[in-house]
This record gives sequence, C-alpha cells and structure tokens, in this order.
Amino acid sequence: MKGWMGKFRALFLFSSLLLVLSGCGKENLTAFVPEGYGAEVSLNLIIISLAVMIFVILVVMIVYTMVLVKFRKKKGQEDFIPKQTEGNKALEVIWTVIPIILLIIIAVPTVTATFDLADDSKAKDSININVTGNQYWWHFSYNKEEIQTSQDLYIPTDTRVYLNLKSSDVIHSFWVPSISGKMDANPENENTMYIEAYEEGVYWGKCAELCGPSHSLMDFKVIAVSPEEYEQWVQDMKNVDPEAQPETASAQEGQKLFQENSCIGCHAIGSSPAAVGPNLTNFGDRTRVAGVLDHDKETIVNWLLNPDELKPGNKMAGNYPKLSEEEASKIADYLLQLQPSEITPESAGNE
Amino acid sequence: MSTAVTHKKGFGAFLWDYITTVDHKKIAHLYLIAGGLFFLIGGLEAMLIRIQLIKPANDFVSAGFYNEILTMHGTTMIFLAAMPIIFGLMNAVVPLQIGARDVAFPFLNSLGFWLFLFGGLLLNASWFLGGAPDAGWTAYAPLSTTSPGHGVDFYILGLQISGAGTLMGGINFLVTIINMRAPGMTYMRMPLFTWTIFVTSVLILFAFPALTVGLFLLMFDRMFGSGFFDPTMGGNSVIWEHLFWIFGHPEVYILILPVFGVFSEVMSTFAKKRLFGYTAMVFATVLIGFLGFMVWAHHMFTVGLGPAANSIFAVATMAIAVPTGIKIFNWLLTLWGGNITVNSAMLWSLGFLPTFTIGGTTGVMLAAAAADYQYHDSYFVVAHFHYVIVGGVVFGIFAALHYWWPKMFGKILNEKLGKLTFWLFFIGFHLTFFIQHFLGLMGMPRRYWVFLPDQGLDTGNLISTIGAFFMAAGTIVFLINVISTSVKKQEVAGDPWDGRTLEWSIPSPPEHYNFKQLPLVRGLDPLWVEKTEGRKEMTPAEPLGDIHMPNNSILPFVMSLGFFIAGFGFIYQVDDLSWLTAVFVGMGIALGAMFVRSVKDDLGYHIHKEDLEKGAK
Amino acid sequence: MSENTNSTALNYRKKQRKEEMKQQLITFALMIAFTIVAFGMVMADLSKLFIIPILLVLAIVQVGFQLYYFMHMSHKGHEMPALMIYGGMSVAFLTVLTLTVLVWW
Amino acid sequence: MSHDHSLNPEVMPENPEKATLEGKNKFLGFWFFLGGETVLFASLFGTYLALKGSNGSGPTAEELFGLELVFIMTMLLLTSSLTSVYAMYHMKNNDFGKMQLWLGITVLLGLGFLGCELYEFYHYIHGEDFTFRSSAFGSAFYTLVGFHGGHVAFGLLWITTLMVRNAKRGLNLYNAPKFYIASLYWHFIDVVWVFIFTVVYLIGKVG
Ligand code: HEA
Ligand code: HEA
Ligand SMILES: [Cu+2]
Repeated sequence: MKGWMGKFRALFLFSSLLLVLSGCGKENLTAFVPEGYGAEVSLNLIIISLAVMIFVILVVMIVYTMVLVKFRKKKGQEDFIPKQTEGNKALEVIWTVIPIILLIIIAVPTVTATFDLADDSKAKDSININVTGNQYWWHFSYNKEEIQTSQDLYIPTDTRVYLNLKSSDVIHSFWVPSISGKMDANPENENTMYIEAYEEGVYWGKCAELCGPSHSLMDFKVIAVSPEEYEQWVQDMKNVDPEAQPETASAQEGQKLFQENSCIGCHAIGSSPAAVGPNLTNFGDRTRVAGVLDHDKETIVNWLLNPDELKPGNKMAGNYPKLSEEEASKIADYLLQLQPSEITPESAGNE
Repeated sequence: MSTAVTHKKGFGAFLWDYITTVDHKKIAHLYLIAGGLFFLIGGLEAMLIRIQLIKPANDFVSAGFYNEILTMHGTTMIFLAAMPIIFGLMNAVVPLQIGARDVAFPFLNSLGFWLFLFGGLLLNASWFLGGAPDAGWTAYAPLSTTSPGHGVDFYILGLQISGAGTLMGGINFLVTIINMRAPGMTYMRMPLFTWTIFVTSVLILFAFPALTVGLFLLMFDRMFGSGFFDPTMGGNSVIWEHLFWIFGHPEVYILILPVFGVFSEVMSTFAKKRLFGYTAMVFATVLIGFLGFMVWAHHMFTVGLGPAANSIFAVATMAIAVPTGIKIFNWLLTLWGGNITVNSAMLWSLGFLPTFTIGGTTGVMLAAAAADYQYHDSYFVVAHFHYVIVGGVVFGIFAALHYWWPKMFGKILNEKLGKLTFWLFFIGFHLTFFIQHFLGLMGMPRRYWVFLPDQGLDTGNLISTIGAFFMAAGTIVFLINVISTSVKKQEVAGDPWDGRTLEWSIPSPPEHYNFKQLPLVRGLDPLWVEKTEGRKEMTPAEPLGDIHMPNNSILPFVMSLGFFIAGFGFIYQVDDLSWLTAVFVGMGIALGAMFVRSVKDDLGYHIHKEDLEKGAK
Repeated sequence: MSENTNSTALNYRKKQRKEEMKQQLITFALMIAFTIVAFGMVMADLSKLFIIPILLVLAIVQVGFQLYYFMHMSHKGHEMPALMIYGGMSVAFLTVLTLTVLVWW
Repeated sequence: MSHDHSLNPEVMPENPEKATLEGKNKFLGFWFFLGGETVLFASLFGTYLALKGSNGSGPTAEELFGLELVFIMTMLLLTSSLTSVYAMYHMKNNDFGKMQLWLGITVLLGLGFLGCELYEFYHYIHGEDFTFRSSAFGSAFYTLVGFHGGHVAFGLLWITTLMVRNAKRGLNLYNAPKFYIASLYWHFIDVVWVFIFTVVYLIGKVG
C-alpha cells in the first residue's frame, strides 16, 4: 500500500497538471483524480498508454510536417516528376517492429491490471453488498447485516468492499469515476467487482448504460466514512424501528398518509427488501432527491406532486393516488425526519 | 449532373430511367444522392444533440425525444449515410478501375440500392408514426425488447431490409472484382481502392449475417413472444450484445477500409508518385480485415466476461494498430519526395492523417481493458469514434467526392468553396470532439440527455457545440458548391488530374458501356505506365466488337416496395391482426416480382460494332 | 478441332464422370454408415465424454464429404469458393465458441 | 453472334454451368452467398447452444427428442443429396430427361423430409405442450430448426420452378448455371442438417 501511495502522490501531481490543462473536472467525479484503488489502477494504465500514444503521434506529426514543408509543389517545378519509389524493406520492418514493441509495453500492464481488478479471491471475508440497478435508481443490500438502503452507498475507507451487481429490468452500469471504473448490472447474471476508497468523501456515481429516458438522471453517491463511523452506521441502521412515531404533528400525519396512500406498497422503511421503489430508511440523510435533485422540502413536494416531470419515465408516476399540495408537504415532513443514524454525508465531509 | 440527352427526354422519362436503371454509374448517383440526404438528416440530428447539450440541465428537447434523436443519429449515419455513400463510390469507380463494362450482377445491384432506400425510408417513417427507436444504435436488449411503442420495430425492419441490400452489394462486388478484371489486371495490379473494396465486401459477407440473425431474434421477441433476451423465460441479453458486435466491429472496418483506398489513390495522384509499399498496403488491408473479426468483445469489457476473455480481446485489438500503422507510414512515405499539389481532395487527405492517428491511438487506449472500465460508455468513446469515423470516413468521402466528381459528373467542384468547406469542417471537427476526450474522463457518460450544473462539464460542452456549428457551416458551403457546380456549364477532359488508374483513361462522364474496347493492363497504375511510355491512351486488348449490355428493369423497385409494405404489416400486426393483410400483400408483391424475374429470360442486348464506330469521332 | 477428336474427348470426359460418380456413391455409403454409427452410439447410451467428440468429428467429416465430393470443391476453379467457405467457417467457429463459452449464467 | 446463343448452343461444353460469363458469375456469387449463410447458421447454432439449458419448467432436450423420426429425416435428406448429384451428372452429360427425373426424386425426398418435420413440430406443440413461447430453449429450438426447414421449403420451390419453367425447352447455357446453383443450395441444406442432427438431436439426447 505504501509503495502505491508514493506513486499516487506523483500521479496526483501529474493529473492535477492535466486538470489545469483541461479546465478542471469536478473533484469527486473526475477520473483524473483517483480517490480509490480501481480508479488509480485505471489511471496508471491510462497514463502509460497515453505516453506511448503521444510518442506515436509526435513521430507521425514530425514526418508529416517535414513532408508538408519540403515536398509541396514549388513555383517553377510544376512539371517535375518525382522518382517512383516502390518501397523500402528496411523502413517497413522498422515501422512494423517498433509498434509491436510499443504495444507490448501497453499490453503487459493491461493484462496485469485486468486480472488485478477482477480478483475476487478475498470476497468471502469482506463486506459484500448486493447492488441492484433499477429504472432509475440503485438499491444496496448489505447481506451480512440485513441492511437495505438505496441511492447512498455507505462504505468504510481503506477496505475492499465487494459489490454483486444485478439489474431488475434493463442493463445498467455502475460507475463512480473517482473511485473505480464501471461494471454492468445485467438482468440475468451477477457481476462482482470491488471498490476501495482511500479518503473519506462523498463520491458521485452515475449509470453508464443507456436504460431509458431518465438514464442521465440515475445518479447515486458513494459515501466513504472511516471504519469506526461505518460500524456505527451499521449499528444504527440495524436498529431502525420502521414504525417509530415522528415528533412533529405534521410528520405524524405524513406517516399516516404515507401508509394510506400505498407508498409503502412500493417503498420500504427498515430492512425489508425493496420491491418497486427505493428504500427510504435514511431518506432524511440523503444528499439528493431522486438522485439528482436538491435535497429540500420544496423539491420533495414537487416530486410528490409530479414525479414524471422531474424524472421522465420513472415508475412512481401514476402509481399512487393524486396528492394535494398539503398532503405532499406532510409526507415530505415525515420523510425528512427519517434520519436513523448520526453518520451522514456530512461525516464524510459533504460533497 | 444530367446530360443533354436526358433533358430532351423529359422529366418523367428521366425518372423512369433512374428507377429502372441497372447501370452501375447511375446506381452510384442514386446511392450518393440518397446517402447524402440521409447524411443531412443525420447531421441535423447531431445538431439537435449538440444544441441540447449546449448548457447544463437544458430542456430544449425532452428526455424521450433525446433518446430517439441519438439513436437515429447513430443509425442513420452508419447505415444510411456512410455505408451508402461508400457504396456509391464503389459503384462509380470499381468497374472503371478494373476495366470492366459492368458489375457482375447489374440486376442485384439495382435491387441492393432500392432495398437500402426503402429500408431507410421505413426507418425514418417512424418519426411520423408515433416515435423513432430509442434504444441506441446498438439496441441492447432488454431495453430494446421492452421499449414501448413501435420505434424499435421500425429499427428492426428498416435495418433488416436495408441490410439485405448491403449483403447483395457485397457479393456483387466480390464477384465483379474476381471475374471481370480487364486482361492483364492481376490481383497485384489492382488499384488500392479496388483492393479495399474487395476486402470490405468480404467483411460485409461475413459480418451482416450475424446482424440479420440478431435482428430476427429481436423481432421474434418483440412481435411473436419468444424469449431469447427475456430473463424471465430463461433468455440472455448478452447474446444480443455478442451478435451485434460480431457484426458491429467488422462494420467499422467496412466503413474505414474503403476510405483508406480513397486516400491511397488521392495521395499518390497528387504527390505524383506511385503508392509507397503497395504490397505492404495490400497485405495490411487484408490483415486488418482478418483481425477485425476477432476483437468484437472490446465493446463488452464491462459486461463481465471475466479477466481472461477481456485480456485476450484487449491484446487482439491492440494488434490492429500494427497493420494500420503500416498504412499511415506508407502514406507518409508516398508523400515524401513527391511533388504535392494541395487542392481540396488533397486537403481532406492531409487533414485525415493526423486526425485519424489521434483517433486510432485513442482506440488503442480503449483497448486496454482495465482502463476501458473508465472510458467505456463515456464521452471518451464518443470522441474516439468520431475521430475515426468523421476524421476518417467523412473526410475520406469528401476527398473522394472532390477527386471523382469530374469522373462521375463531368464537372470539377469549385476549388475555393472546396477549401472553405474543408477549413470550416476541420476546425469545427476538432473543436467539437477533442474536448470530449476530457469530458468523458471528467465523468460525463454518453447518451446523457442532460448533464448537471456544477460538475465541471459546462465549458467543454459549450465548446463542443460551437464546433458543431462550424461543421454545419462547412456542410452548407459544400452543398452550395455542389449546386453551383451542377448548374454551371463546364466541360472536363477525361483526365483532369493527370491520373494513374484506368478510370482516367475514358471520357468524363463515361459512356454507359464504359470501355469501347477493353484495355490491356501492363502494370500497376496502368494509365501511368502508358504515359511514361509516351502514349496518352490505353492499348486495347481486343478488337472493336459488339458489346453485351443488361436490360433495365423495374422489378428491383417493385420487390423493394413489396418488402417495404410488408414491413409496415409486420410492425402493426401486433396491434391489429388485420395488418397481416399488408404482410401478405407486400410479400406477395415481392415474391411475385421474384417469380417474374426467375421465369422471364433476361438475356440483355448488344450494342453493335457499327454503332460504336459511328460514335467514334 | 475435328469431329473425331471432339467425340473421343467427349467419351473420355464421360468415362471420367462415371469414375467420379462411383466415388460419389462410395462417399454416400460412408455418409450413411457414419450416420448410423452416430445414431447407434447415442442409442447405446455410451459415456457422454466419449460420444460427443466422436459425434462432432463424424459430422465434420460428413460435411467435408458433402463439400469436396458432392459440391465438387475438390475440382479446380474452386479456389475462391474454398477461401470464402473457410472464411465463413472460421467466423462461424468463433461465433459458436463465444456464444457457448462467453454467455454464462 | 446471335442474341440467343446461350439458349441454343451448338455443342454443350464440358461445364455448361460455367460456360458463359453470367454462369461463372452466378457460380462464384452463389458460393460466396453460402459462405455468408455459414455465418448465419453459426449465429443460430450459437444462440441455441447458449439457450438450450433454459427450458424453464418445460421438457429438456433429452426428454423431448425422439431419435427414430430424426433418423428417417436424415436418411431422406442424405439420399436427396445423392439424387441431386445424379441430376448434375446427367446435366453434364447433356441428358435433360434424366436430369429432370433425378431432380424430381430429389424434390419428393425433400417433401418427405419437410412432412416429417411438420409432423414433429405438431407433435411437440400438441403432444408435449412445447412451443416457440414456452421458454428461451423453445424459441431457440424452433428458430434454428425452423430456419433450416424454411431453407428446405424455399429450395423445393426453387427447384420445382426451375423444372417446370424449363420442362419444354431443355438444357441450355442460360439455365444450366441456374440448375447447378440450385443443386449447390440443396447440398448446403444437407450440410446444415448434418450439424442439426448432431448438435441438436444427438448431443441433446446425450445431455
Ligand atoms: C471507422 C470506424 C472505426 C475505426 C477505424 C476504429 C478503430 C479502432 N477502434 Fe473503435 N470504435 C468505433 C469506430 C471505429 N473504431 C465506434 C463507432 C465505436 C463505438 C461504438 C458504440 O459503442 O456505439 C468504437 C469503439 C471502440 C472501442 C470500445 C470502447 C468502449 O465502448 O468502451 C474500442 C476498444 O477497444 C475501440 C478500439 C479501436 C481500435 C484499437 C481501433 C484501431 O483500428 C485503430 C488503429 C489505428 C491506429 C493505432 C493509428 C495508426 C497507427 C500508428 C501510427 C502505428 C503506431 C501505433 C501504435 C503503436 C499504437 N473502438
Ligand atoms: C458515420 C457516422 C457518424 C457521423 C458522420 C457523425 C457525425 C456527428 N456526430 Fe455522431 N454519432 C455516431 C455516428 C456519427 N456521428 C454514432 C454511431 C453515435 C452513437 C449513437 C448511440 O449512442 O447510439 C453518435 C453519437 C453522437 C453523440 C453522442 C450523443 C450521446 O451519447 O448522447 C454526439 C454528441 O456530440 C454526436 C455528435 C456528432 C456531430 C456534431 C457530428 C457532425 O460531424 C455532423 C456534421 C454534419 C452536419 C452538421 C450536417 C449539417 C447539415 C445541415 C445543418 C443542413 C440541414 C439541412 C437540411 C436537412 C436540408 N454524435
Ligand atoms: Cu470495435
């Protein structure tokens, strides 16, 4: 690990340089600033191959420029017929052999890295999380701990966490650029990958496989907290009482509405496995509503009133009785106070 | 474009002439016009994409509509613009380059065109009939099998019909190149364009059947309740991915190889040198075609095939850089020591070299599987393939059009406008797509209807959109050039560029029988060989004699129309079984036309020697 | 060419064809025999690991017979057909291999 | 040179199917088409192999298939391959009547094959309740075998049309290539069947 960290510093400098050149990417989203093992392995490979490619492009450009400078038609030489050369064995050998060598330089680390990132020999003794992609949200179930949650994936730092990806409908792809490359969630089989975050933080995740109209709105977060905080989060989540009475009157009414309007038919609170809609156990701690919207009461009310407008094609729209604005506001109050744990995105240093 | 003779005949006769034609030169015109129109439509869709992405969280188009646009942009550009235009070029040029009077199967040639056109029309009819396909040009199941409405059905039938046309074209050109070469035209004397078309046709022959099957399975799943890709019935969507890419990867070489041929011709002509390393170029072409069939899973690195499969396909993919590199360096060395004329055709070729090198090298970066976990389905990939497709295929098409325009239409495109087109397009192109490499790695996935504010993606997207407007401007200048050239009165000699290959040895545009007497080929660059020996024309290989020509026929048009009608029937019978009538009527028309074709002898006719002599000045 | 040589040539060709026809009959007999062996093995319920490779080999040989004897791929003038058939077979092989090995559950 | 030289040749050349340029083109083009068909069927075979275990609650391949009928079908088709070889033999000897006769036998054998196949499908659908929509296995089975059956049906139609169309005028250089490629097509159908009975039925039975 230490060796990697040393290299990581150097890489960090290099990628910062790249970022300056490219006009910056968003921290916690860009693949240029790796904050996790997978992203670092990929970036190493990207840099090696980029270096080779820049060399190739330079060679081509040098010859190209010389050609353009030296051999354009000159005044007074319009009728000059150049020598009709057939070829040149030596040259041809050179430009066959050198690319082969260059490719070997890329191929070896490629194969190593590919096997490295697919290594699941230690999966048994680690945290395993089942990840399910749905149109258009993500579900996470920590099978050892019987914790169910959606949209925000809590993980401990400096630990390999194994994800078993599957889809409940069409193909999705799980991508948290700053932590790791992507892996598809297929409907008929499970894929395993691991992620490991170096530092605490809230990292943006995106769906990377076209999955319908709201494909671009299927964002999620990976919230990396220290292992101690993670333990506490797990405890808190395990001890959730789904029936707990909210404190304010409005929220209490909201809770009733939530149950009467059959919201609970699709959503779940507590550790029962989610069915059609996201698990809302820690909704109050979320960073975003529906993955992409601002997390405030107004937005939630708007969402409840007209989800299709905010996230076209989602499966909530039209599947519950029409709500008045007042009802929506009460439900929002109820949802916002669902904060079972002290470990929140803030613990990881929000966004 | 139209010769004086056709004008006299009146417009109806002119149209009839084109609808029934089996002359490869006219079919070339048809392909170019139809492909060109589809290019404009695809370009318009690209502009809509870029306008939508001009700023974060834009709502210029709706989410569902965006998916339709992006699907149709990809599908239209690949199947209905780039490929048909390439078919147009090969129809216009290959028979002339090998010294043939015609293609092997003139009837099939015409059928191929009409199938493509009707397939394309069917696909685009979806816009007006409840929505276009919206599952991406790759139509991954189960998104495609569950997509509501009829969009994907139009995709399936449109591509099935036009794909059949393409397959015919492929077989036709294979046989043409093998059987119809002029005396003396050995394989190793064939111009490189002809060689690349030969290899391309082989790729078509072996790649398209996989697509055909894939489309059938998709059709069965969507329309007839089968379960190939339905996990609840035990189906598996990965099968579609394999079938699509077994076709899809060779497809990208089907697009690029012909333009490699074009650049070889253009560069050697305007550098006034023979192609450097001809043998190596042929060898590299064949090798690219061969390797092209073993790498398709590089589009599937993140599917979960496992590290062993990923590594094998990664290394196989990288291997393609070697033959492609051979080509790049051979072109550079062709130019080296030459006497280079820089006109429009040459500008596009010179623009191609660095652009394609960048696109190819990013391809090799993509091939590094563990790195592709980051690139995949991000704008990095979008940047890669536009660098090779636009920077390769579209540049190549422009180069070819400027180069062969006089041969096809007897007029030279305006040089000033040509250069303006190039610079607008070239600058716009790099503005649009270079920045997308970074956008991808900065976390912007592809096929995103909106990107969010505050994610550092705004500037890049804005620049990209501005660039697209430059490309549009360039395209419009080109259109102006085409129109103003075609209304101008102008006469061009047979050989305006001091050409090297056979097509330049006959008048522009050529007579409908191409060669009065088949030429005797005495080396590579046959016309150049004659020129170096002080002759201006080819030596004939045969005495003047009767020329056998095929008859025109309306049947290809009728057959394709039949399939077109049946296509609608298939699409709508899901809703209402009475649409099966359309299936029966359509198939009846098509099969009827086939029946007529097979029982009616079609022996063609002869142009008599005396008439040929009369024509001679 | 005189009438005479023409007809001897014709006779020679006829004879040659007869010879060939005989070969084709033998081929046919072999094909039938192979088929019977294949079916017989399956009916006899032999071990799976043992039968499947043999079945495949028998099928491939039969196809070879069809191509080379019945479809005359052994005759000259079939270089290009052979090339394309083998090309098709290689792609076919890769396709089948992938779809059996790389589509998993 | 008269227009209908190819319709009334003075002598039949050695290989009438390749005597004209059109014939040569047809010959080559058709072989290439068969190269493409190889990939087409490979895609179907691959799909079938990937899905043959997905029988859901329906019967497995092993439970479903019986071998007797398949054996008969195989014999019919193999024999029809030989009879079409005979037909081509007589074509080269310029014996039109015998060619037609053998082609006729080929068609009859093909019809027999097709009849058996239809009977088999009928039996599966009504006897075993095993349909195209039962499971992915069902879809793949009917698609693969059905595609082959469709090829057989098309081949029969093609050969019959050729026989009827040319019954009166006999063999010439214009139709010889047509007969020849139709027979190639017929052999190819047999090639595909060899793999079907091996991969689908026999290996399916073995499990
Ligand atoms: C004309 C079309 C075309 C061409 C020619 C290419 C050429 C190549 N492509 Fe590309 N590609 C596409 C069109 C094309 N591609 C499309 C459309 C997609 C996306 C489809 C979709 O998902 O919608 C795609 C996607 C794509 C992917 C999948 C990415 C992903 O989805 O994650 C990969 C991965 O390996 C790849 C690789 C390559 C490689 C290695 C080449 C090579 O052939 C390039 C070889 C050329 C060079 C390397 C340059 C010249 C060589 C030298 C100067 C010699 C020295 C060089 C070295 C030593 C490196 N391409
Ligand atoms: C041959 C192939 C080809 C070509 C030439 C192009 C050309 C262009 N493409 Fe595209 N593109 C694809 C093939 C191609 N593309 C494919 C396969 C995809 C993937 C689809 C998918 O994901 O499924 C894609 C996707 C794609 C995307 C990603 C969309 C997404 O993932 O969300 C973008 C975004 O910028 C884009 C932009 C462009 C632009 C700006 C051009 C420009 O170069 C276009 C230039 C042309 C014009 C600008 C013409 C303008 C003409 C007029 C303005 C005149 C109009 C007038 C009349 C109609 C009379 N393309
Ligand atoms: Cu590819």
